Amino acid sequence: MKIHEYQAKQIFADYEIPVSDEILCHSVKDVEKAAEKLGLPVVVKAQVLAGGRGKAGGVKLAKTKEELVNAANQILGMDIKGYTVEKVLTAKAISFTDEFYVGLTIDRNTKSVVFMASSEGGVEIEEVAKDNPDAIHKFVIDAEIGLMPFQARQIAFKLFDDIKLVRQGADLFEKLYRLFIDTDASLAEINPLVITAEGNLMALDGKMNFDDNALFRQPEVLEMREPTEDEKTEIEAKEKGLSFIKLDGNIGCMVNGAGLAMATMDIIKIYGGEPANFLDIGGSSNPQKVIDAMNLLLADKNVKAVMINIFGGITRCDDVAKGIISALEQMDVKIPIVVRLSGTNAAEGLEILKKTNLVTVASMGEAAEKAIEMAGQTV
Amino acid sequence: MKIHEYQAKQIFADYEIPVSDEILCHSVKDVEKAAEKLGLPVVVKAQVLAGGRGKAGGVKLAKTKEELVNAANQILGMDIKGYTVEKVLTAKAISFTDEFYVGLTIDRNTKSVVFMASSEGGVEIEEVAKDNPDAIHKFVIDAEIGLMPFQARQIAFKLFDDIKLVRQGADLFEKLYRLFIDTDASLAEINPLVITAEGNLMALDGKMNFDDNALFRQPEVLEMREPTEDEKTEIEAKEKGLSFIKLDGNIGCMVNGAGLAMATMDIIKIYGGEPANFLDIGGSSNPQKVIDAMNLLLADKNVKAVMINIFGGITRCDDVAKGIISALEQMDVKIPIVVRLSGTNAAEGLEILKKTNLVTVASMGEAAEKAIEMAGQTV
Amino acid sequence: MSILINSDTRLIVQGITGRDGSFHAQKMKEYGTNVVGGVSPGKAGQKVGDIPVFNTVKDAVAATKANATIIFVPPKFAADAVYEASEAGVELVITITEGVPTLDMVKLMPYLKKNGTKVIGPNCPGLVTPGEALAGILPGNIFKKGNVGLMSRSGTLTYEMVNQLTTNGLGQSTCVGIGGDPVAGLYYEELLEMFENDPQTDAIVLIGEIGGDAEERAAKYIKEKVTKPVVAFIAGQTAPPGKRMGHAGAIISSGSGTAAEKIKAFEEAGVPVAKKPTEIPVLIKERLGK
Amino acid sequence: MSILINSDTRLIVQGITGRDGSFHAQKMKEYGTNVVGGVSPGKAGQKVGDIPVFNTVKDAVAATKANATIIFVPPKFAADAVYEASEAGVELVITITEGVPTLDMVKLMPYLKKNGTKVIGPNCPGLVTPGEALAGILPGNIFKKGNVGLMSRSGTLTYEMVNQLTTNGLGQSTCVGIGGDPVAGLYYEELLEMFENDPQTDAIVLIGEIGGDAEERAAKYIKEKVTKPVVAFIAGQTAPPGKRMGHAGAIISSGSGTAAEKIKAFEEAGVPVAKKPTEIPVLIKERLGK
Repeated sequence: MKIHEYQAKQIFADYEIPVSDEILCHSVKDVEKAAEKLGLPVVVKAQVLAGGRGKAGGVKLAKTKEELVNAANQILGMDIKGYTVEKVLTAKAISFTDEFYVGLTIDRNTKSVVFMASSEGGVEIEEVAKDNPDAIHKFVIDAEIGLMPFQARQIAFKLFDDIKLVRQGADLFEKLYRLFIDTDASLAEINPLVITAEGNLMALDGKMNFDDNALFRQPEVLEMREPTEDEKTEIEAKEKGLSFIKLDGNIGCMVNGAGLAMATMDIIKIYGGEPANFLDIGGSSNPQKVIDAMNLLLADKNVKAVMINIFGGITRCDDVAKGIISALEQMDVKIPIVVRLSGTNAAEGLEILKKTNLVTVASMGEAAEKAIEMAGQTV
Repeated sequence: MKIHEYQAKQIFADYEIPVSDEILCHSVKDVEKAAEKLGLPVVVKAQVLAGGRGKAGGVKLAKTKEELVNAANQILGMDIKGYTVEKVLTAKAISFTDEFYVGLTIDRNTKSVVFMASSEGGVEIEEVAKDNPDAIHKFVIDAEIGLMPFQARQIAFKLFDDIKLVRQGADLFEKLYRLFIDTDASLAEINPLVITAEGNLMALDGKMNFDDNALFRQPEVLEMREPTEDEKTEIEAKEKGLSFIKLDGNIGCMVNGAGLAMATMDIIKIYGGEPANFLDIGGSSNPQKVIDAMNLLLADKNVKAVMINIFGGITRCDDVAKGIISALEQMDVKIPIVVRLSGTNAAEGLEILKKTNLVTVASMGEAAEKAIEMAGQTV
Repeated sequence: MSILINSDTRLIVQGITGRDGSFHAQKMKEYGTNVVGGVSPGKAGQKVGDIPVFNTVKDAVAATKANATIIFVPPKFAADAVYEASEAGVELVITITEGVPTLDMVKLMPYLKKNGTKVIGPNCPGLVTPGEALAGILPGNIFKKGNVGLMSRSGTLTYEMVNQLTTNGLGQSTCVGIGGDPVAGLYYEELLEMFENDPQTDAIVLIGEIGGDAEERAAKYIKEKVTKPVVAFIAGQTAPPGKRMGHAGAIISSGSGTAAEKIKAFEEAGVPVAKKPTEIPVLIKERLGK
Repeated sequence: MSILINSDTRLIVQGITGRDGSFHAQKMKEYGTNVVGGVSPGKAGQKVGDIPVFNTVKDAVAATKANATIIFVPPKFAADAVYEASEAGVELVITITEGVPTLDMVKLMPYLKKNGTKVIGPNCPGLVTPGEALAGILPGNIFKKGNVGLMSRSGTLTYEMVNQLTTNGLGQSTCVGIGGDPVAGLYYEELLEMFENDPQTDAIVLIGEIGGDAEERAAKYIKEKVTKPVVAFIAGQTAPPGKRMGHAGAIISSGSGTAAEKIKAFEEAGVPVAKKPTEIPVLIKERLGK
């Protein structure tokens, strides 16, 4: 789960990490009021859940009232990577002397939380990682003891010479680690972390992602969720135990398991078709899930054929078959459905489906071919 | 540091461990009011920082108003092991079916926190430990992961058969562990933990001690401190970096290091004298400390001679010597002082003391003999 | 021979009285796995089928000498269940549970290392040594004893692949589903080492997917240490980018986790990558000179 | 020979720019200890005497190849300093600091074990291998090279005892102050084992005090494993009971920590207990047949 910059910085502020004075605004009027309160110059920043906002012109410095109104007008309503800007953050402009990058994430390789720090702040960190990987210092944190003060100091010494800044930095890093753990984050970045003209550290921009698996114990994080329309569908799906991502093709897919679902999409493409979605009905068998999944698929008007690809393990094929029949009884399905069942209770499942006029096939490849063929025939 | 039962149970309640309804009282009138509020029967319990209160008659059940007034009158003002009872806890009497003991402490041997649980609750646990040690289950807790839910459940299964009680117990044990760690406790006991007539767990009595070394980071614990007069002197001493315990003899001792201080007391006794105190001036050299220590010693009117026994390490003998001279300049000392200096800068220290008329000797034994002899001559 | 489990494995089932736990306990037993007990707090003395149930893993291990466990408890309690198994001295812990918080796994890892506990999963289908033992939710009937070792990050895709092997006459030594979560127990490198040292295994199938850099690391390991033939498949070659992948993940992995990069890494290590599942048996047969 | 430290020890001082740190760094150097560096955050590049100062232990170890450290930082920061030393790979950590919270030490212990770090203290005077190295706050001039090993829970009482030995012609192999805190690093048993295996050591002096059951455990260990003569002293034989001792402590130790119990345990193990410090050299000479 992703949140906006203003939300990440609110969490930083809750943990006493210094951030600039700033006000969230929904209109040009809001921006004008905010600038009056904060005093010019201010920075107006688009709040969207996508990267590359700076390059897209979503961040503007305003020194005069005129510049301010122009900036607000330009940014509000702007499109950034498919997201419409509906709110901006108006922040007091800060003079600074140096920019740094610090971030925490989970490293699959060492199976631990890793702290990253770089003097190359204020730019896209992926670029730094590619062009000058040695400029990023990485520190593996022992999960049982956490980020110890000495380690926070070691990191700070990589960035700062002045002992006053080392101490400020170490303290800030400990807070960043604490909030990362407390909120079950999967990413917490400050970029840039600056030294202000007054010689203190401040987080000028922030970014946080969270572990979806842990949201059940993070009600405050969950409250910050602001999904787009597509994401709303994905979230609703998730609440029903389904993992769903909408795509642009015309073959609706219903598969059990993420890997098989991806392989199903791949094979549809290999045979010349276009999947309409990624849909994983997950690892536990339950007829209701199949009904929910069918409803989800059929809600997309682009879908011209459905390919159901089930390899039973924990999911029992007979449950899936029952679910398909229940779903068909409850809805008026006009498009063709190709079903492939293998694995646990596949024989029983196929037996159940015999009573219907669904197309049943033996392999993934066949199912894909058949679904593409039938989608082409559907008006 | 020790606290009263009512304070320990307040901490328990803060962590949502069930305790009985109870009111702290300072007078018979208070007790009557409390009983009116709680409803009879109630238990009146002396609040003193000493064990064995039950045997001493400091806990009484009152079923009628008459019994209540009698109990309050008897307990308030009572002497228990040298402590005068100034307050009592009036608690709603609870019907229960079973009593258990649970406690957390630090085990020097395994260098970890240990959870103890026993079905032999409601009695002196030291007696159980002596007579039936197998009745006490001990669980060593891995400090890096804490008390895990599965381990709390393992403990609960040792005490309870009913899964409802196992779950209640495991939950309660996790809370007890959390409060132990959060408050830097050195002991947290519930004895008895009972199963009420309604079938739920409740902490009927509680006891907590805290690590003196950690009080600097436990302001809320520190606020609960209620020292006796003697302890006040000890605490004042501690604030000056001195470790002081008052005793009943007439030889005032000033020593650096707890072990040497104890050995000094031992040797005074071996030579037939009686130490007036234990006084360790600690490990860092600082003339002011010696002045404070001298003031502390001379405040005790029983002291007829002072034995200063310093073996310099981190404490420098010349600093001690300077401190003695400063102290003597500031106060009118009428009793004899025997000084023994050895170790770091002993020569320099003895040189400084040459200018005074203090008795200086070469060994502990001599110092003790001389101090005893001179104390006998002092009026 | 085989790796990790065989006919000597003494398996217990944590969460045996739940819907999935009881169903699969019996399926595993039917397959021939030596399922010696189950754990469900407060249910000691009961039986699931003829499998005895215990209150704690400690009790179960004391009574049954279990050396492996499979976990079916809900995500909220899964990490605790792994701790419990590790603390009780169980050597191999298979965690089926899906949806375990990542930081729970991160916090577990040092403890498991300290205790020398091997973990597979979470969010995995388990593993099978055909003809000897099945510890997981995999459909037993698709497996066949043989000389191909298989490891996979995904669940049902594994079944698909095994099915391809079996129907083409290629039996398996052991098939391991390592799970799809960011932080998991045994991974490609450890399993490659085990298969390399297993006399029964003559060829290895590695099934990967997009995201992370585990495949790249596996390719490096194969190049340096593995002498047996390996063939691979990568799921998600056509998947849209940017889902479930934060910036920092990409930084850490020094790559973006795309299928193209993974395929390149494998090809550089001399590992052919199948485009369709049906190509896997063909590639294996080529390598084994059949 | 000797135990723990000798002329090959390369010592750094954590907290070297503080009052006590700088004083004792120079005292240790004067004694002949190979003090190779010091640590004080923000003071890198400075010198204390001619000892170079570094910002972190890692930097100090990289520059000096230090294998031991002595800690003089305030109690609040002491545990962090031990972690830092352990993480930097320092083998022996001597913690002089008094007043370290007990739970800080408890939390440290598993980490130290994992890293194989040896710790002495906290709240200890350090240790001396006479004529080779002094790592601590002990007054160097009272020691004399010889064949008696000494270990003690108390600080200045150790000096008293060493003084007794030296003035009576008994030199020492190594003298270790293990510290008086409830939870500390190396304790009697580990040191007894080291002295037993040290060819230079012919007899051992053990100085205990009231509280806890470390002396009882040491007595048991001596009875079972130590062949060299051991003599003991217990401080606090006349101390009033009940100070600093909770109920549960007594339960855990299955005893009340009194001097009488400790003396009984030693006597049952064939270890004579001196009543006065002056008796120690007499007992040692008897045992060594002098």
